[in-house]
Amino acid sequence: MDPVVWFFVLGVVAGLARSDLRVPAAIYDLLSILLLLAIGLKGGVELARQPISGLLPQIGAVLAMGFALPLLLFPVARFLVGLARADAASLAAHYGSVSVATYAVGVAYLGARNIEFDAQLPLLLVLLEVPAIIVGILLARGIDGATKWGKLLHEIFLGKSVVLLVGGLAIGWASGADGIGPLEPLFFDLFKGFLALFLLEMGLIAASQSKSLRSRGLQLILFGVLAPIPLAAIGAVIGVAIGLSIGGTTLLAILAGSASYIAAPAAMRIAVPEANPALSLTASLGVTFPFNIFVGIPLYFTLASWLHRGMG
Amino acid sequence: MDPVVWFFVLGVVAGLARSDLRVPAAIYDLLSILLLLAIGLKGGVELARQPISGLLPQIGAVLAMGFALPLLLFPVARFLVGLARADAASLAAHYGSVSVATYAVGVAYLGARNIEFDAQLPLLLVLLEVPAIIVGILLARGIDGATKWGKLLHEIFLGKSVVLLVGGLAIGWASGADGIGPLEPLFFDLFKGFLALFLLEMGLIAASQSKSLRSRGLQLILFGVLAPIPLAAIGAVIGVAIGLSIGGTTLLAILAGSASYIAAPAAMRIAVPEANPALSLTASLGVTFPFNIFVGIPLYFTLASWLHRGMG
Amino acid sequence: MDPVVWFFVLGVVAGLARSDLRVPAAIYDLLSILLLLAIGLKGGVELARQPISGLLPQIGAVLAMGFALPLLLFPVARFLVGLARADAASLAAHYGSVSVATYAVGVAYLGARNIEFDAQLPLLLVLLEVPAIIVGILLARGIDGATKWGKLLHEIFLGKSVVLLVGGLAIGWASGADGIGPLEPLFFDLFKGFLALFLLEMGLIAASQSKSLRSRGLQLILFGVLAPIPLAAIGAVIGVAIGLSIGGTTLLAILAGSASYIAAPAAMRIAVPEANPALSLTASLGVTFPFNIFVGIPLYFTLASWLHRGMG
Amino acid sequence: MHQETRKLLTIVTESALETELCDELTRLGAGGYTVTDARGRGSRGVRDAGWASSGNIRIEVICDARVADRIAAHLRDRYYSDYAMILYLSDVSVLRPEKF
Amino acid sequence: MHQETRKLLTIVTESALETELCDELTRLGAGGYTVTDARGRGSRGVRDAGWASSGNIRIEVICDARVADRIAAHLRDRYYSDYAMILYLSDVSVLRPEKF
Amino acid sequence: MHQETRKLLTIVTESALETELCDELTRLGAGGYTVTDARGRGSRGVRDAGWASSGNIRIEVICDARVADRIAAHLRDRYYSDYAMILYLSDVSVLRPEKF
Ligand SMILES: Nc1ncnc2c1ncn2[C@@H]1O[C@H](COP(=O)(O)O)[C@@H](O)[C@H]1O
Ligand SMILES: Nc1ncnc2c1ncn2[C@@H]1O[C@H](COP(=O)(O)O)[C@@H](O)[C@H]1O
Ligand SMILES: Nc1ncnc2c1ncn2[C@@H]1O[C@H](COP(=O)(O)O)[C@@H](O)[C@H]1O
Ligand code: NA
Ligand code: NA
Ligand code: NA
Repeated sequence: MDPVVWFFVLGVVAGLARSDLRVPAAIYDLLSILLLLAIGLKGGVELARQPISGLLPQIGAVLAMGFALPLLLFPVARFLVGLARADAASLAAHYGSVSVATYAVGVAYLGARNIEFDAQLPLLLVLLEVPAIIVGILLARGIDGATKWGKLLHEIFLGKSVVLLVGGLAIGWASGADGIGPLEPLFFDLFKGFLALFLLEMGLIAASQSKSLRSRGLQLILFGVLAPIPLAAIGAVIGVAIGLSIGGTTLLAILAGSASYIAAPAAMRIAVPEANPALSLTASLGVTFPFNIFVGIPLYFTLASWLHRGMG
Repeated sequence: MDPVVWFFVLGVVAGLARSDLRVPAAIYDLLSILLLLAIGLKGGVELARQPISGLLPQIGAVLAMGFALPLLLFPVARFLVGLARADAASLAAHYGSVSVATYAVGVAYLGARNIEFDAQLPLLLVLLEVPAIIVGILLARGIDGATKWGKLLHEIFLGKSVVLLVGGLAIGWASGADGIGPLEPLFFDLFKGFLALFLLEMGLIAASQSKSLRSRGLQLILFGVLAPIPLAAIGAVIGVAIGLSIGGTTLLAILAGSASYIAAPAAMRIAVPEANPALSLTASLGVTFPFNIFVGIPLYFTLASWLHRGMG
Repeated sequence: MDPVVWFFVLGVVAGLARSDLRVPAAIYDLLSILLLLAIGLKGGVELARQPISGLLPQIGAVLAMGFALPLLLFPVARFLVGLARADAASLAAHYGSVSVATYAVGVAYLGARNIEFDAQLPLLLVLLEVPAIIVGILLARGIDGATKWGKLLHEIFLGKSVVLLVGGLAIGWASGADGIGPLEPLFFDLFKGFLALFLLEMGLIAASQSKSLRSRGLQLILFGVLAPIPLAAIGAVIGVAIGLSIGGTTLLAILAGSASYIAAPAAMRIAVPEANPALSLTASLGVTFPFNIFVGIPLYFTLASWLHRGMG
Repeated sequence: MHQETRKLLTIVTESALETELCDELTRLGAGGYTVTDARGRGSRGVRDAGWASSGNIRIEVICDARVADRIAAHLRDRYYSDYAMILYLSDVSVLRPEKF
Repeated sequence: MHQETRKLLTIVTESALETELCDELTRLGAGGYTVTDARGRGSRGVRDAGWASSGNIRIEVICDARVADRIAAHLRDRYYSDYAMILYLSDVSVLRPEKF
Repeated sequence: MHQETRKLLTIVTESALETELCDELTRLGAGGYTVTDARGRGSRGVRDAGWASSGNIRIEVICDARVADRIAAHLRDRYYSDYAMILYLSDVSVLRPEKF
């Protein structure tokens, strides 16, 4: 297992054992800023290396997936899991959107195996963050006059993760590999170390979710474990269809199979306040995130390799 | 443009667009501690390489400049800009003193062009921080009995930027290049990365100043854009006169043309409370800082090169 | 002198001069997390290189030392220093336990001299943290029914320093040198830089203890300076006896001669609230810590070398 | 010294609401407000500020009784059913009544 | 709006006691509490939050007089002699009395 | 339990004043004080604690009426005109009146 994943385990164990270990909120913020910028910068540098013509079809396909996933998830959450409308819509938004931390663990997983991935992945990551949240709000509220869309879209598009990813992409693209060179020690060389610390904190948070997990019963756990697999499969198929490499296909599957725990909760809390925030967050952070980093990522990689062999 | 400057742009854009991106205050503090120590350590190591005899005339000239600049600025602020006495004195103190962040961007600018600069620059930086603040207080209060100079001088000389710069210089000087070696990964290799993050935060802060900028009208903008140029010119001429290299001359011009936004505001708030703090800070941070990193630094470099060619 | 020690001096000077320099609490937490994990990881990687059979006798000897030292210290604190029972027990717990920061300076000291040390030292460090605290509580309270041992042992064993050291050891051991490779830039290359910042903060804290030092009089200073030497001598003799190298013997002496200022104060505050916390902390942080990094470490190294030569 | 009585309205709620609430307070006639970060427990469970969105804020507003009532009514209608929030009032003496 | 009076009990003490105190408050019948980080000076000297264990917390509990008395008595017996701690009470009006 | 009434004086002002103010409070006879970090809005605009010097502090002092008056008068004379500052008073019951 990748050592960064052990840090997650350490956090979970410390949290469940009620250790007094804490990562200060300011450090959590610093680490997420660094990871988001690093992912963006790396992507931007890669994008600058090659012509980006021919990217439009891929962008279209991925956006379409972003809008479609929550529509598939909503009926499952509403009728199979048996949630109220607002809660089902919120869960659909969380799982339709993406988790940057899961993506980062995926990047580390590929890196440890020396598997390259396509330059546009960080761009696709950004594209997948937003649509599901918009669809989720629509599912909960319908298209009534009461929703203040102006304010909401502002909130969503200018959320910190979108801003840092897009900003990093733009700076990396504008500066190129040479320009970014002096920034590499902080953003690239230390990436895995920062990810390890971040996962330690994620483990502590996931442990703190375990209490609400117990009170929610089995459905949520089942949903959190079972939903990622078909979602990731859809991501993998689309990845192959739009011509991504094995690495890229794996990452797109990871994105599709991951659930948001930053952007979606923040937006849903404001836009759909009647949805119970603990519900989606517990599933996303307490079940799906650990499932993905332990089981999902290797599985999606196998799937991507298998699909590629099938094509080749 | 240097990528670090793009981070400033990203911060400004995020701030103006009212994104929820924030850099926690603790991280701002960490970054400024790291940058100040790094500048000091680097300077100390360089100073240790060579005899420091012959530095005294340079120190004298630079100190004289530090006392003279605010005296030049005060009548301009008082009669051209039309400020009240306390406000004019405060503005003179801010612009007579220096901005370490601007200096750091200047160092990055020279580094990207492989231009060396003289070892004593960090020392001159420290020397320029304090005198203008003292003169500013004198301009505001006169030499009356009411000012508690003991407390004030303590405040000024033991302000965190002076302590860290002087401390870094001393440690670098005492330890030499070999001793500092194991500290290089943190303080030197990561310097530009930390500077990028710091400028991101500076951009957010500068954006938050834009509101007061709108309400202050044109004079402040004009002052903030026009004052740096003659100030930097004076710095450049003195730099050439005391025998600095092109790099050193550029940095002395940058120091002269930059305006303080840490030491001076803190000291003025205590010593000259009737001065409106938003006024000087808006000019310094909201106008002059961006002007210098976009326009000023290349300009001052051109000026320094030109003066050196004239001499050579 | 090692440059990291100069950072401690800078902190002390800034603190005594009442500079406004502060290291935010969140940064202090970050630095201690990084140092504890780094020490653990390093130890785990080293342990993984070699068979750990034959470690058991060493573990037994060191544990015995951990239980014995506070028993030696208690009568000294009670009758020579003249403290009340609770205060004497608390002081015994502090000095019987260990200081990770002192250990880290010791590691840096050996590193600068290219002296290797045995892989199991971080493990021995963890083993020494806990026993003295338990003995200290027993000395203060006896074995009465009122002490809630369950809660106390939980507090002690799941304190953040034990969790991070043990967690780091386990991750390093499970991942081995290759697996940890990508984490090295953060945890190993930056170690000395982080230690320097940490010592800066420790200097500020030590300076803030100086006030209570003045009011406690001479005994505490004498105890803080004189106790470490025989303690370290015991550590050195045991180190030689259990077959540690010169480096390992030096570090065991350092551990024995150092006094806890994180785990012990936290546990004592809860378990023995009638003990005056300022008393032990002042001695540990204000006297013994500086004594050890300036005088103790070189002394214990000399002692270890001398003992080894005597054996050889 | 001349003193007058005003209402001190204290609100404890989720930190996600800070921007929105502060805008509303101003619109409803408060001359100012003071915010501190907090954590706590209530009928909606523990809010321990362990990370980003899980903390509370504590807002204080000094104002006259009329504005206090207006704010309280607004918060009740808009937030009570969906957000962790408590609200309480007390009397305080202020020195510069014209400010509040 | 319907309002009722409750007690606001404020405790300032060492931050090391947070977990323990909060558990006890719940056990003694408080329906909730709010905690903020603080620093200060008192009879046990300056507590400046300069690092880990040297800070204070400020806990607020809204409850009825009976619970307030019970909590105050418990704190007095258990903590007053050994810890830096102060405690004071005031009256506040609450809007949803059933919550407290 | 025996309780007595004291004044609770709350000050919200610029964080740059912390050291100076705390020294003065002690000099003016306060037996202690409690400080928390804050942000806010008032007649001098928004103070959002976005960085170093732009935040507020909130200071609480429990003392008798005489000391409260003395502190209030001092703050009015020395700071009101030049600094962002508000100040308000209320009555609280304390358990150990000898402490305050
Ligand atoms: N009885 C109480 N006393 C003090 N603070 C409370 C009380 N009840 C709730 N709170 C605070 O108000 C927040 C929201 O309360 P609730 O809506 O009851 O969950 C909690 O997280 C606490 O910080
Ligand atoms: N008179 C006072 N007014 C406000 N806060 C106080 C007062 N006395 C003590 N405190 C606070 O209560 C804490 C503990 O007080 P003590 O037990 O007196 O040391 C101090 O650190 C202060 O934060
Ligand atoms: N009406 C108010 N209610 C609560 N806090 C206030 C009020 N007015 C001002 N403040 C606080 O006091 C600080 C200074 O106020 P001012 O001097 O009016 O700018 C503000 O930044 C707020 O934190
Ligand atoms: Na997804
Ligand atoms: Na200048
Ligand atoms: Na020891």
